[in-house]
Amino acid sequence: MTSSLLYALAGTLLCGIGLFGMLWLSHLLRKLLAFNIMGSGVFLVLVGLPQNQGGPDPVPQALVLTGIVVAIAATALAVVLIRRYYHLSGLTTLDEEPAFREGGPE
Amino acid sequence: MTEWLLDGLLVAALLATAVAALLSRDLFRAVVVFIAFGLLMAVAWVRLEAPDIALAEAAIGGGLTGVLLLDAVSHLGSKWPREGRQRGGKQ
Amino acid sequence: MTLNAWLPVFALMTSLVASLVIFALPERGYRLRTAVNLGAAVFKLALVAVMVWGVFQGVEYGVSFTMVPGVDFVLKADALSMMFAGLSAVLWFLTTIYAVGYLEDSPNRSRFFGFFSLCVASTMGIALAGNLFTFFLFYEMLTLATYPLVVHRGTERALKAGRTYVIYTLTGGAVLLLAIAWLQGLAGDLHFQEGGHFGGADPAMHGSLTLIFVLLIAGLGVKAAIFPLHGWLPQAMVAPAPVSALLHAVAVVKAGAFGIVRVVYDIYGIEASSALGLLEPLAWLAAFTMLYGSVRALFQMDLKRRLAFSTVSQVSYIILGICLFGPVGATGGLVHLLHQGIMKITLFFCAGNYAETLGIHRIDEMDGAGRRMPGTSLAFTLGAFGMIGAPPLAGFITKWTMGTGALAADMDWVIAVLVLSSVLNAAYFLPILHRLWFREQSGKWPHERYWGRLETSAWLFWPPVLTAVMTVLVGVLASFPFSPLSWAELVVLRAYSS
Amino acid sequence: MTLWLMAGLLFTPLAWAVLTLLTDFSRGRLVSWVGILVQALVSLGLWLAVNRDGGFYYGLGGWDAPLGIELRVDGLAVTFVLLTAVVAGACGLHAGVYIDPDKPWHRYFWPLFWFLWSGLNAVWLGGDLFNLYVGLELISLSAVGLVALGGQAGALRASLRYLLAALLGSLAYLLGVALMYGQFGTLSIAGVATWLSDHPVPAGSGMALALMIAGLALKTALFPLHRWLPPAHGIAKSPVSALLSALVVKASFYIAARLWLELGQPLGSLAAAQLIGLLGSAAVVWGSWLACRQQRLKQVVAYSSVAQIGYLFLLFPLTFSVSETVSLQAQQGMTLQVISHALAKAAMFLAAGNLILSVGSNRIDALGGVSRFLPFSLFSFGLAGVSLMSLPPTGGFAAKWLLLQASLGSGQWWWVLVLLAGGLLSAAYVFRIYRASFLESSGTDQFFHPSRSLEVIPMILAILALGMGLVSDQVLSVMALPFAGEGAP
Amino acid sequence: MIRVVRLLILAVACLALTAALAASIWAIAGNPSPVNLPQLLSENLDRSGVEHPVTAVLLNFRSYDTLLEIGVLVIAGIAGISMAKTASLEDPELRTSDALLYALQRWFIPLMLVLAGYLLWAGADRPGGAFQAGAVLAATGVLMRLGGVPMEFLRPGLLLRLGLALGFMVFLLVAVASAIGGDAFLAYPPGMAKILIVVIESVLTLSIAMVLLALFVSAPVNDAEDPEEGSPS
Repeated sequence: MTSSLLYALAGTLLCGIGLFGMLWLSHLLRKLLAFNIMGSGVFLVLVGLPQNQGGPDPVPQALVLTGIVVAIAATALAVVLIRRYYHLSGLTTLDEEPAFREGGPE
Repeated sequence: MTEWLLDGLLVAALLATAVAALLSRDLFRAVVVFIAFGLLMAVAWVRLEAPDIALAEAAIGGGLTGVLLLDAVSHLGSKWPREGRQRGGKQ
Repeated sequence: MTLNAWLPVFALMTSLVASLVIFALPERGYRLRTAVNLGAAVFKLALVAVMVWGVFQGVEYGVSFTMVPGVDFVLKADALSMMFAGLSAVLWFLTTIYAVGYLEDSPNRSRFFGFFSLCVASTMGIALAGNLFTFFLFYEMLTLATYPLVVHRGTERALKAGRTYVIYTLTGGAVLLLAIAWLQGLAGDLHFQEGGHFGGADPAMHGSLTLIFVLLIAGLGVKAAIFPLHGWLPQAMVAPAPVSALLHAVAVVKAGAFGIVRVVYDIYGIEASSALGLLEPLAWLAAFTMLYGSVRALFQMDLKRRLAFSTVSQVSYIILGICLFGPVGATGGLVHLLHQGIMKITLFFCAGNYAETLGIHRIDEMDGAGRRMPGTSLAFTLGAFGMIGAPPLAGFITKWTMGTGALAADMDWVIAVLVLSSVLNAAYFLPILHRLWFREQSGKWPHERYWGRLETSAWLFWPPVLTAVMTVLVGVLASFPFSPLSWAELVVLRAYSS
Repeated sequence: MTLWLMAGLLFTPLAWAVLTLLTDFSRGRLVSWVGILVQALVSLGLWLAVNRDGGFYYGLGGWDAPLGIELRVDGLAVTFVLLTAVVAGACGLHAGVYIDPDKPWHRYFWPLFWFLWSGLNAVWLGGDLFNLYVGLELISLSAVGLVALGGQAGALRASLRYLLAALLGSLAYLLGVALMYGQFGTLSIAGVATWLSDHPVPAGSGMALALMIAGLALKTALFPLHRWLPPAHGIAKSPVSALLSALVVKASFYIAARLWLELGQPLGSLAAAQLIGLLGSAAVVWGSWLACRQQRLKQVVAYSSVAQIGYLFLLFPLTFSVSETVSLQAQQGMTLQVISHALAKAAMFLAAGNLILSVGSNRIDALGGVSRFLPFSLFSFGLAGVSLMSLPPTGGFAAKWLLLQASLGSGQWWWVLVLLAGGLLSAAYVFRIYRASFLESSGTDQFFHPSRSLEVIPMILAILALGMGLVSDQVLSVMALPFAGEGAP
Repeated sequence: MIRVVRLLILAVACLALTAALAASIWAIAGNPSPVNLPQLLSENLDRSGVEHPVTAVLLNFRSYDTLLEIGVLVIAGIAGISMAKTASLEDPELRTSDALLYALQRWFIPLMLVLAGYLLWAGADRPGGAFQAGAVLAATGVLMRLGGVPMEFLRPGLLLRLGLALGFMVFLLVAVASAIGGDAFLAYPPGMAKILIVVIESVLTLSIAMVLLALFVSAPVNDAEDPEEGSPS
């Protein structure tokens, strides 16, 4: 066992925590935090697992860089959506039935 | 041995901050803890011999995401301050 | 490809193209629409006539291509298909004329005639289908094309009837699909072939084959309105009269009956069906349906509903006929495919005329209508006597042939069923005739309309008269070539000889 | 020539995304229509080229797998590329007329549309696990952006739900990719499959496949992970709904199917295959049932997507440990189902959009009398419905027929019941709409009549869905082409 | 009560999944992987035009990923600014007189700009590159923005959209230029790799920063009329 593997295993735990958070928490920003934590966990597995045997591997490192950018893009978009949603409806969760009517014109 | 200790501590800190960020009652504090989590991740990347990711994580995970979320937290709750409609809004 | 290969395609296309053209025509384009309708009907009649002659000479018409991997789309014309195609072509021509008159000034005619032509196309496809897959394709298309016709009036009742109709037929279709797919998996792509495919079937397959047969009959029996799958038929009476005529006399119920004929003769083969012991139970079921339909008809006071239950009864004659092992009985069943169509369409045309001209829907309103509308009533009388089986009309030929066939097949009980059924037929038709001719008119007609010189509009008057004449002719001229009887004998000859 | 076509295929949508970003909606519309033409021609050209010469691998940047990213250009991929060109092109043309050019935010429709298209092409052709992830994200984010466009509260709610589901699905997929890379040291699907074909299956590798398929199932809205789909598809603008239902959910399914076909036999298990089939069946039944109970037209269509997607997942049990013939039949059935559902559902959503435009309401009971005054849109809707009911001669029927054959051939008769019941249930919700439209209301025509061009597009799609059944043999023959194998894996 | 049960079920499910995952990772870590990609990479590194392997992977071997990834970023930017219908850039509440922030601005901004430049330049042979530089640049922008610096260029307009698309556009042009030369999509002509990568990285840095910044400022605080389904055109 190398320290890389340790980080990979820590990554699985982070995944578990993040998944739990995404499913259980209802506040949208908290879901977003959970998503980012889960993402970090996945990235740790992605880099840690292959490096367990052969030392630094630039390929997964590059993949993680790409993944981080995708994650920040998604996070930033989600924040914009959440803020606008809150602005229009006063809600910060998707659980409650909104006061506005869903759907198009009646 | 010290390396193992360092790694172990780092992992424990990562897990602790992750849990704390999700379970914190106060959303503002949750985001602050999350920023700490991002910085710890940057350290973890250094330990994994991935300096590129460490730099990106420090800049993005610690910096940008944090600011973005903090800004969002301070806005959610600035309007429509309805009691009971949202949990863990601003402070 | 030669012209011969394309003839069935053309026969199919005439109505399909007509349908599309009619959909595209504006609602007001009355003359053009009628012209397209009648033109297509006449053209189709001509095509079918050419093919009938060709098939009689032994020419093969057919086209096929692979549609889904493993299955072909096959159109072909054999003696049996020409029987159904001929019936459709002739009666459609008349129904179109009738419908043009019947729907004068009513809304949504463009839609109506579009789907009407689509119906013809589907029926033509059913007639000309060369394998079960193609048959199923058009069988389902027929369901879809008739739905808008059933719900045409757009009333709650019509929509309810439409729903019942669709539930029955689509469920039947699903069962049929299962059976066809299973059969395909078992034996490959089975083309219709005189004498069938399972002459010397492996005994190990008998169990599956029997089960598939039951599924096939159940699927087809819905449209053929075999008890207990007949529930949709009386309800569908809310549709306009030409539609009822079409559902009952030509398209839908006949499609089911025709499918059963195909399955028994051209898929399983009459010998194999008999050997598997499949025919006897079917015969009992058909016999029961005959009696059941007649008894139910006795108690209907709505004219069209009485006719509907009569249809339930009459279609089972066809099925009973083909279950009688032996050429003579089979001939009787097949010929009834045509005879029942001609007679029943006459009756429905007449019922429509009473409704349109006098506003009569119920039997107890019909007193004295014979004097007000002698031509229509005469046609009705001929149709009714035909149904009862009075010589020398069409129905008599059927019943006589079937009776002979039953004796030949050692199924004497069938004679009793035939007699009983005829008595019941008489019991529900003769009171109507009595009211028509021998009772005085009581009070005013519910809703009377006048159309110039004739007792009703010319568009409505001539079709029933023509079909009534045909009822007489097919009976009197039964032994001539190209009469339904001789054609049915030709079909049976080919089925039994191979 | 083929290289040029490939470059054109990859370049056009991305370039048009940038171009349209720099213009406003109306000018973007003209630019896009030119782009649709170009892209359709390129797709057709590529399809013909593959049809003639067989498939090949295309190493991007001149690097072959495993170092670089290879695209797998085979019959199935180019068929879907062509399908995308047809459906997305139709939606683009429709959107150009349908969408109000005066709203300033609609200018962003075109760039998102083109990015979506490029993501779809990337997924159809992708042969690299991570590249597929990026392609999926490209699709998800642009789809979310399209749903949210305009920023109405309901749309935001739906798009947020959609976004979270899509992100979770992507992460699960990426986790699977991480395990795959850790296990096999390569990201090329073909590379993994080749290695597995002559080595014993290493321990712990089933998890990777399970994670990837689970993530993709969430993105494809497989029951019980379907709850995000109906709001998103129901509330988006009709051309967008059409794109989402017809193509976007298929993209993630396509990846799952590809993975299963290449790696399912070594890495999967019978229980997993049956479980996925069971979930698919549940989707068919439950989705149809819910579709029957919706009051809004587009919700019906959206729930119908949930049900129709369920059929696709029957591919999994029907290709696991069965004979070659059955497996081929199941694959062909799946392909046809994807194609015909894409065409029919796009037609249906576009027609539904027209109907809503006409009656000014999206409630089903407002449709009374429509059959009298607006037969054209209703007819398109109806034709598409025939394909969804999988009645002959539509593509849906051909697909169902093949799946039936595969189920019977493999002895898994329980799927037969699902297929038949699904057909009847879909008839129930389609006929419910016919029924509403046939109800005669007050006799006058008070409907808004949309322009002919809006009505023609769904009609063409519906006719294509209908005709797909008649030519399915020819379409499927492209799939079976030999693989020329330039730059083998 | 039901909530507690659901919580337990969910927690157990997540735990089980984590355990299964960990077990599977443990199993995988035991076997050597059949392909040694790092070795293959180092063999080909000198053909890539840059010395730093991560940059080589990002911008040469797997440049298609990066191209699409910038696409994802641009999409997020587009979707973000589509929400901002009226610019709220001059939100007076945002202007702060916080002394700490002021000091930060004063000292940090030049420093961060320098850092971004360094990261960009270093990317070719050392850790660093467009993403990191872009992120730092964006962070600088956020800082300026929080300090209330009006950034006219972030108004939804042609300039902003041009900025968003610039990096992507240049990347795409390079990609297709090679294809016109008859080579594969994205294949750099021999000898040109280094210079092209540097050019791409520079414009990417700008665009990445623009997108992130645009997303930051376009979080909306405005009202919009409801766009409805079925507005005829």
